[in-house]
Amino acid sequence: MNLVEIKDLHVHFTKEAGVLDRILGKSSQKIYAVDGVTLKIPAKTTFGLVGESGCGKSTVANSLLQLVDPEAGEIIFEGENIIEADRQKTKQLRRRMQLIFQDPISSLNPRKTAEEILEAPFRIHPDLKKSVESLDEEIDRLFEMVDLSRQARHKFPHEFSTGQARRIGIARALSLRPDLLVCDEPTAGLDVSIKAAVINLMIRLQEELDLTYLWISHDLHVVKHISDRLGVMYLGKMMEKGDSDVIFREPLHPYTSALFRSSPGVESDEKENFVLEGEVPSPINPPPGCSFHPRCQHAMDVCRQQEPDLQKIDERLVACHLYD
Amino acid sequence: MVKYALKRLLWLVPTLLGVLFFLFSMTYMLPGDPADIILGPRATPEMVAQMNQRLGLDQPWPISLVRYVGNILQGDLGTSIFRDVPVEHLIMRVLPYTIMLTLSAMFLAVILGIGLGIISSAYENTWLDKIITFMVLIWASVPNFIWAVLFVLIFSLRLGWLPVTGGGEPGNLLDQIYHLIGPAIALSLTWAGYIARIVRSSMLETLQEDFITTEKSFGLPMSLIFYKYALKRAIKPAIAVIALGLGRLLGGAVFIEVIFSRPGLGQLLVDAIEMRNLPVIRGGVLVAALLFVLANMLADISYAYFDPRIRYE
Amino acid sequence: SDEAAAMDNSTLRIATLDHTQTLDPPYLNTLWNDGNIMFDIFDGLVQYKPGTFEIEPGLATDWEISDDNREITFYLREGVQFHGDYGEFTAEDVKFSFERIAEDDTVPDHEQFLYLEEVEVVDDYTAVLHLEEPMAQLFTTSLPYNAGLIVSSKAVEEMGRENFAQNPIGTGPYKFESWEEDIVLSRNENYWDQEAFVEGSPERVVYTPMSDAFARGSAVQTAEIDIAETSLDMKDSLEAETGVDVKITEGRGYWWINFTADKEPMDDINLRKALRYIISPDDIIAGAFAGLAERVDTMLASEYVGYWEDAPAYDVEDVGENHIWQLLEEAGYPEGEGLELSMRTGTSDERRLTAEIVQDQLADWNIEASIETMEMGALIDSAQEGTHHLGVDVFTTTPDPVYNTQWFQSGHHWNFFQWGSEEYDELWQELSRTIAEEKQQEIAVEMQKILDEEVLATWLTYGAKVWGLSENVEEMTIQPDNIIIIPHRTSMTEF
Amino acid sequence: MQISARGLSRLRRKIARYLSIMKSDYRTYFGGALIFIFLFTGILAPLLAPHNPYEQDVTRRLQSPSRQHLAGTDELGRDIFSRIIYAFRISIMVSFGGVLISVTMGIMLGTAAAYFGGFIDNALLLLFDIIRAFPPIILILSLVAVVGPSIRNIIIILGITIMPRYGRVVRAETLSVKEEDYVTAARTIGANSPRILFKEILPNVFPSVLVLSGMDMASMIMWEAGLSFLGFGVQPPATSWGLMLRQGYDFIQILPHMILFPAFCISLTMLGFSTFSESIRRALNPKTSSPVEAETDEGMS
Amino acid sequence: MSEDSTILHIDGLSVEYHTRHGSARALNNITFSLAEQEIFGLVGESGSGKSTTAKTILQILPEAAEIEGGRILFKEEDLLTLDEKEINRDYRGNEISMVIQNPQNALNPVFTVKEQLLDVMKHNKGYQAMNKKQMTERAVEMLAEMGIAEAESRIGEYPHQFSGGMKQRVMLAMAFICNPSLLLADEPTTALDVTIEAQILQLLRNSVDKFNTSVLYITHDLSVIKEVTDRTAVMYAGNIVEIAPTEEIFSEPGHPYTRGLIRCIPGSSERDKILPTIPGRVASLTDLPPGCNFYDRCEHGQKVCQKKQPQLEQADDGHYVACFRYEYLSSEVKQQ
Ligand SMILES: Nc1ncnc2c1ncn2[C@@H]1O[C@H](COP(=O)(O)OP(=O)(O)OP(=O)(O)O)[C@@H](O)[C@H]1O
Ligand SMILES: Nc1ncnc2c1ncn2[C@@H]1O[C@H](COP(=O)(O)OP(=O)(O)OP(=O)(O)O)[C@@H](O)[C@H]1O
Ligand SMILES: [Mg+2]
Ligand SMILES: [Mg+2]
Ligand code: NI
Repeated sequence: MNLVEIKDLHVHFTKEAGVLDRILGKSSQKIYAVDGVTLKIPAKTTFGLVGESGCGKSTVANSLLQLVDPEAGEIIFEGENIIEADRQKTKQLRRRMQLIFQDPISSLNPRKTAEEILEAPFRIHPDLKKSVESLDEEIDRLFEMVDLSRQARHKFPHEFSTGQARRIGIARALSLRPDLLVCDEPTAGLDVSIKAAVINLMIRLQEELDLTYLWISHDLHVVKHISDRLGVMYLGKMMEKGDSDVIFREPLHPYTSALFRSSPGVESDEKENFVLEGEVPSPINPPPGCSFHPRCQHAMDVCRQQEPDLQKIDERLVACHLYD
Repeated sequence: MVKYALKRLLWLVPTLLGVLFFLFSMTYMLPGDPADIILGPRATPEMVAQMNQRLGLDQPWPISLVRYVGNILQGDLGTSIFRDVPVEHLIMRVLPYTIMLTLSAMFLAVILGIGLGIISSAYENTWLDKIITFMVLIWASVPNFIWAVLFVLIFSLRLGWLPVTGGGEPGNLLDQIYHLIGPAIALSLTWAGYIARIVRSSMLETLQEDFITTEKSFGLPMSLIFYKYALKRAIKPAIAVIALGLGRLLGGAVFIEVIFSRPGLGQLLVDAIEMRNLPVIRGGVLVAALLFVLANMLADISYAYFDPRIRYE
Repeated sequence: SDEAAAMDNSTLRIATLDHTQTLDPPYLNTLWNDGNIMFDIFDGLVQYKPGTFEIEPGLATDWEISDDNREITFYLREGVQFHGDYGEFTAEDVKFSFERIAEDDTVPDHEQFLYLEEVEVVDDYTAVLHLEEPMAQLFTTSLPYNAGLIVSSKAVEEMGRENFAQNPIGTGPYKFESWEEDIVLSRNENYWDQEAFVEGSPERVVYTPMSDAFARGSAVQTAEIDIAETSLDMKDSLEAETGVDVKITEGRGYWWINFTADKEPMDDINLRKALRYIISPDDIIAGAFAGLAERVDTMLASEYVGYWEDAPAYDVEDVGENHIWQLLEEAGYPEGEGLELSMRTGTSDERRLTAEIVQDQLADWNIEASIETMEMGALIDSAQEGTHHLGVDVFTTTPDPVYNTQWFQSGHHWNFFQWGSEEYDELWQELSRTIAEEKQQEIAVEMQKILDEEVLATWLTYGAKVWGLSENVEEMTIQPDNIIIIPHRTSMTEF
Repeated sequence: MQISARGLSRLRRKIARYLSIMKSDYRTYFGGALIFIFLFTGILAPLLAPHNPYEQDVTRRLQSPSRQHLAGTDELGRDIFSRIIYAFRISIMVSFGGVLISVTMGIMLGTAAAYFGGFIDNALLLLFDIIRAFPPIILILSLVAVVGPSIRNIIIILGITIMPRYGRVVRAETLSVKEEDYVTAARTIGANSPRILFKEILPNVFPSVLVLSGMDMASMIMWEAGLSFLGFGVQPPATSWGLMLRQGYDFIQILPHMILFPAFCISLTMLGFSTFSESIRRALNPKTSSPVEAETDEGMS
Repeated sequence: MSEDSTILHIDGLSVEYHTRHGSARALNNITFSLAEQEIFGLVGESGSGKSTTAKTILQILPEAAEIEGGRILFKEEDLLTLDEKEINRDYRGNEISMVIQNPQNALNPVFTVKEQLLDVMKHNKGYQAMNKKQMTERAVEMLAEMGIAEAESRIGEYPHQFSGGMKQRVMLAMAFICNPSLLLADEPTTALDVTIEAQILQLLRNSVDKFNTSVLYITHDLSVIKEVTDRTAVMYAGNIVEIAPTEEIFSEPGHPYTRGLIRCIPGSSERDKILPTIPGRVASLTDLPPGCNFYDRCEHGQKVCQKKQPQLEQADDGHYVACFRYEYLSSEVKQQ
């Protein structure tokens, strides 16, 4: 059963023009951060979301946690659309899904010790506090769970290494005993050995606590290692999605394959030096038709005019006119 | 850049309207019957009536507010309560002195402040640095009116090197400069100290930046890196302070003008406040506020000039 | 500065206390800032003899007063020229100068010619003032003071009044030159009274506004300024300087500690009597006036018509402490216990210090006094409403007793005593219609006796002024009203 | 409100951390000592003053410093030394009172502006800018002219005059802190707005406020002194350094000590506040490494 | 690797940082050489001393650093014996140029790209004869070559108007415009997207060919090493623990640390399997143990490792390893 389902999600940000800007004749601009994304995450599995910087991965995560208001679309959690949930409901829902932030240090209040940070959830949710015997022990347990020593309790965030700070973020998320953990680039900026340790930890936790992961990353090695299902995003849209193994074995969308080939060591067979030209266009004026066409080797006329739909090819969904 | 400046200008409109409203309401807020205070016991009812008309007290306040703002837009700040002299004449008479004082103090503060800041950052942790740092700390912590008093005591009265009064003979530039020395230095010291401290720490901070490593790695001469690349970047926080200082110095000039008995806006205002000369207070404060706002705007714009990133935000 | 002085050593530099506001005589605002300069530029028909309040001829060589005191004929000096090209002074100018004051009730000095009906021009050199009623102050203040100064009718009409006020044209010993920050005058070589100039009379006079007393004093010390009034406290510093001369003159306002007679418990005359003894002018003069002022035990000063020579002084030593304790007991405050008084004062140094001294004096008698220091506006308000038991007050005076005594009539807006007496009111009415000096004297003393009986104040002093004269000044003549007379023997040292 | 034992020990630890950083900074001792002297003298003025500061004796007026009157006497024969000591109290009141007012108002208005945004934000910004449009001393002078000089009025006016600094800083910091990940993190664990405001945002805004207020205490003392020097400030029989400066000014040549003592007090106190606030700034910056805690970097077991 | 083609030879170089908390030995007696036109990789975890090596070569270390010993022979000249003036005149921005670690902050934000490029060119010997206009033309040309579209107009812009990838292109342009014999590239692609990283790497490769430049390529990303370098040195806590042709590093890693690193890479092993990790943390540089720095974390450690510091020794042709247990380990590998 799907724990969570996102249906045709649109998130647009408006770059507000100030009062004075408007007098000066500048109107507000729309940023199409997420533009029609659909995905399903079965319980206890990991869904990997990849794409270049700025393609809207974090925005998907944030809308899932109701940190941004989507323009349109549905987010269905355990069969219930939660977009219009009221405050009380949101508060409860938030306990069921948690976010691990992209930047580990800045997601921790610099003026609080690790211990205080971990205590906060218990202060906010009194019933949670009632459910544990001793807050102190519970916090010890959490520290243990993420492989941190007790001495870490009294340290301030900046006194931790990136890997350790990441663990505190994870422990905080886990303290609420969520079902869904949204991991926004949880291994970014870590050295290989530490990265491996964090990945191991996450896999262990998933097994121990029956967690479901939405795993966002642009490190394809990691995603390949951990995810069951995979979604590839480009400029706010889903390009290709399906079983992770299937896509890694044979990417169909030109963007997916370009991405894989740019990433050294992912497609070890292809030794030719491949480079995807150009940069991601601005999400303020996305190109018409298929948003990837300006960088696509295979671009056809239809790509410039018509936006391709996701279609099922070889056990996965691809949005590309090549397969029409 | 132009757009940024324009934006700042537009925001000025409501700000200045607020300022005008405050000045206008002073008429109603000042305690006592203006006629009594201004005209004294000899006032006849006719004179009181005329006075009230002059102050706009004869009309309901919204009407006189409109009239007040209208007059100001036409450049008419009213006449001094003691008749006869239009306020703008009074102000124009003294304004050059204040501007000259403020600018020359600013000039001194900038030269001294930036100079000492650079020297002490270039010789970080040497004796020279320590001496400058201490000296500059003292400068910054002694209020300018105390400097002024000490200057008068020592340089004018004890040593007789500097004059104690006035702005110098009109038209005699040399004499005017001679009269400016004491006030300008007294006014500048506090700010010079402040600037020096900011420049020093900003300079040291900038020298730690990554791009300095780049510049070093390409073998650019240290003098070029220090005086061109680091300085322009490091001066940025100082620029804000410097231009802010223009406003501060304008305020400080009040004390300096009174102590050195120099003609000027501050002196005019203090006297007007003492004598309850409402139109002069209102006009003087308005001009001071205008200058101040202008200085602050200059600060923002020069800040933007030195930090190209601001323009696009 | 030194250079400038060396260049032109016949320039006399005088500091005014503040910016001059106007140079149009009847619009005078403050005597010290405006008046001083006006008297250099203009002449009146009559003037005070230097150093006194006695009248002597000015632009009028002679005058006759009709029996009913309502017609005064002036015979004018011939051949007197106005400054610039404004021609000869004639009776037309007298008519113009006085009637514009009498006809326009918004002129500040309108009262000075309140009963002037008309000025009749008999011929160029004869003018007759027709009065509706006799005016007591005509020769004490109206004519010799600023309202009586003669302006050039031609100049006022040509320039317009407002402009004239900044470019005055008169017949006086000095001509107006320029007015930037400083006001510059130069010697009128055609002055009708050449004898007024003596050797060393300055060629040019420069008035510089300097509102800070200390700065004025310092400027005299460095010879940047030649004549300036400074603060009382600076006297010692100045005297210690070589080359600087210090001159002390009496002030021209009466200072008193005001008893608000209708405010509990001040309505008890015994308490007021006790307070009058307790508050000692001697200490106040020593502390607040640097010991430089003279004690004056009544309202009017010795030079004035109406001076009460035998006014009693109230000192504790004369009656003994027991007397005071007894008065306090009769007022319901044995040992002074429980008596709490409020006192208002202003922000000037003298006022501030006076209040502090009074507070201290009262404390010796177990009376607690709180001081409230107020800005002028609030101060006047509270005095007019009588909100405080005590007040440190001062009124300026003119040589006219009618003017000086008017405030204490019943119900007068400026009657800070919050007290009234029909007898006093009637006496004042009579005084204002009396012209003969002896009679005026008699009535005014009578009025002061009433105030004394009613115990409304402790009169203190007329204050003092300290003048600093730089080494350039040889001699200075100053009027009793503290107007400096420039040509008349105020002369500069020759180099 | 009850503070749990644990909270207390945590607080102690935090303070210990700040202190340990400050301990290694000479400015702490220098500024701290000056401020200590300032507060100590002010509070214990009645014990420290050798004479009654209000007791007059005109026969002993204007004496030079002597063993009996360490700083001489003023024009009413009062002991200047005792008066200077009592004047510490005025400066304490002005500096702490004024800053307290502006800090409270600034925090309230600043957070309101950041929190509500839109019209309220613009209106409050406009208010701040209007106040800031005047050179401070000139605004202070005009306001004093309106309400009249008294200690209470001056404290309120000084408070209002510098309030926009706090309002703007608090607003800007709140806005930027609001965007920080840790605030979002607090939202994801279900914290409500007030909690976020008080627990996450304000504590991070407070340090800048604290540092600013240290500097402003110095400015307050300066402005009060300047105001009193011009005669618009504290009114007798109370006395302040600025007022003494004004009184002594006339005697500057023959009795220069009359201004030198108060001038010294003003300058040293300002020096104390500005150096101390600099050291606080350093300590409160969480990035400054504490020399004690940087020892071992134990970690994952 | 024939001796005469060596362009840079670093010999027994040691550097210490003196800080308030004691001295940190950031480089400990490291030795390696670079041949002409070679791309030499330097890889290691954060803090292992990679950037310090690069900075030492150009002698732009911060004041806290002190060179404790060693030689840096560049074209046979020992850079450490030259005085500051000579290095500045002849080497920095002439013979050697450098791209520093952080592209976001590597350019001065308050000067236009043109200004900064031109200043570098003015300092370079190759451009002494050119006037400003010619230099500008050359700079524009170079930018275009580095793949910046509309270089002519963009050269007048400020760094913040460029994206991260473009800033890195500008940095490369600045580096290559000096016509250096040696380029020190300190993590030039960290923090860039994979696609952009690929672009930059390709650009680097092409330019190296074109300008005949040797490159010291610093990174912590082993997969990048594999892509671009010819030979690689692995650093650990200030020591070089292994030097080998890049292919060999991956095919027959010698040092236990190198092996650990390679095994850690996710994706190389089977999905969902627990990744091998290197236990423990990098030793603190302030108090290093007397023996092998890696001893604490090494599964094969023996007594000797605890006592003595292993030196680099030739294991194979061109393959050097600093490990006492190398023989034993390599036989183990062969057994597998
Ligand atoms: N609060 C916001 N206001 C305005 N624009 C935003 C906001 N958040 C994100 N965006 C824009 O939306 C787009 C998608 O951003 P998002 O953070 O989701 O990208 P991402 O895929 O997570 O990128 P990265 O890998 O760099 O984290 C970007 O262009 C970004 O600039
Ligand atoms: N200025 C400095 N003062 C003191 N210690 C320093 C300084 N710079 C670097 N170090 C220390 O020297 C060691 C090596 O630093 P270096 O920057 O060379 O590492 P790196 O391998 O480049 O790491 P990274 O991958 O993080 O860039 C580190 O332990 C670091 O803490
Ligand atoms: Mg993201
Ligand atoms: Mg590095
Ligand atoms: Ni859409």
